[in-house]
Amino acid sequence: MIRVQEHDFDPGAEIAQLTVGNTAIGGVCSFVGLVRDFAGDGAVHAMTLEHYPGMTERQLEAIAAEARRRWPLDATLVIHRYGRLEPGDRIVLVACASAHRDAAFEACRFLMDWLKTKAPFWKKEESADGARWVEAKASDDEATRKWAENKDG
Amino acid sequence: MIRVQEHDFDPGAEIAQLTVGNTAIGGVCSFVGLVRDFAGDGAVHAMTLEHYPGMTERQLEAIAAEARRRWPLDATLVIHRYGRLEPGDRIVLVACASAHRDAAFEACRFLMDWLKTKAPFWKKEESADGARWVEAKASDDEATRKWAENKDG
Amino acid sequence: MKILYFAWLKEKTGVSEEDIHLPDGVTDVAGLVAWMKGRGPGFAEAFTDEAVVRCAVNQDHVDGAHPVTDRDEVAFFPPVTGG
Amino acid sequence: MKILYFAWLKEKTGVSEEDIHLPDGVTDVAGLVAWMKGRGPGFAEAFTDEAVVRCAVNQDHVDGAHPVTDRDEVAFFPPVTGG
Repeated sequence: MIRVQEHDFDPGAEIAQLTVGNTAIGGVCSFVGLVRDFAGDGAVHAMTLEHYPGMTERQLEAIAAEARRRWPLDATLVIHRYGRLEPGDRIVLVACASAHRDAAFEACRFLMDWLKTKAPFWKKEESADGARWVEAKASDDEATRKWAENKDG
Repeated sequence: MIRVQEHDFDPGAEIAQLTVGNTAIGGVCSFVGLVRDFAGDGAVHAMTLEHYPGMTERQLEAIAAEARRRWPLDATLVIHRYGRLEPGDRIVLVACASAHRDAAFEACRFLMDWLKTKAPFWKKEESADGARWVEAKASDDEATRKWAENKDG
Repeated sequence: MKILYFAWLKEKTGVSEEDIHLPDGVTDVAGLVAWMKGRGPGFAEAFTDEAVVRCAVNQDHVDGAHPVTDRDEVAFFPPVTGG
Repeated sequence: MKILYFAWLKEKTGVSEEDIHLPDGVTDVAGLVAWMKGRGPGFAEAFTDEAVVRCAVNQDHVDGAHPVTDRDEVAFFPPVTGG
């Protein structure tokens, strides 16, 4: 399931919901992304995430489907927030349920790497110097490229 | 933090508690292990986990400390249940918080691989044929060996 | 056609969403960008560095050679920075 | 010394925990295992296949050559199967 929303979410309730009624699931790997109080060289007071409604959901659906093709997953969940967020706030939850823990771990990491680089979100950070739009990072692009190279692996 | 307990736990509350007051944390990778309704070739109705009180906690503390040495982690949490558990029940929660998602993912997977093979738990499975003690699996030993080989990596 | 602008492209053009008629002579994304530059100082500044302006047509990423028609939804935005 | 048994070693010996005096002539884990085999049918069966019996002394995994004293906590158990 995919959700793009402004309000917060409850990771425990979401993870529990994911496995209800399916006792073939051996485990759920999840990642909760939080707003950090720093970025690169400076302190961050807040950030605002803007997105392209419609295109975001389509792309998240597509990448979740790709994860389900690559790994034997019983369920996938991606929740991504937009709007203004402060340090410590939750931004994103990815959870993958599988009979096998390797599949759950790898799929969750694949989805997080993709989200950090390819999802149509734009980030504006507020610091003591004011607000500025963040530029795309090369290191994140590399993480995504790694998965592209392993496409047949 | 390490806890070995008979009663259930609340993954969402535990994950949230792990990051309270630390806004340098970028994310928490967690894994919730569940009792599956099958093992190998047959259906499992329930299982009982026995452990060595005292030694279990010492070993879990040691492996969590090892994870903190290997990766830049802000917090680690391992909760492991013992006693009789049925399909769908939670067995284990591992959560690793870090400024960096790679560190959180790798440390969490390292701890889970270790727990599945090295933690002093013994598992008795109940099936239609009665109850039997599970034997150690070679594939899990391999997962742990992989980490030993990467000790300097 | 519907045009959407995101992030600093929205701020520089001062527009988040608009409906326009396909300008005369424009058949592809590159032509639309060239036309945008002539709409005023805000648009000229927003589209100055074409290397960093990304485009989606009907919610798919496209390059400058991609055709555009009067029924398309076209979006301009900087490279995504993720969540 | 305190002796603990886990899993099927507990079931076969019928004992989960006991306090015994270090038997005469026993100085290491291998000696203790040999002595265990002579305690009766349940113990003999539990310790038949020495290759699958693991031992911890004072909560550290040890092999047969590890010394044992009257003040030790010694545990016998099968290979762990994890959580």
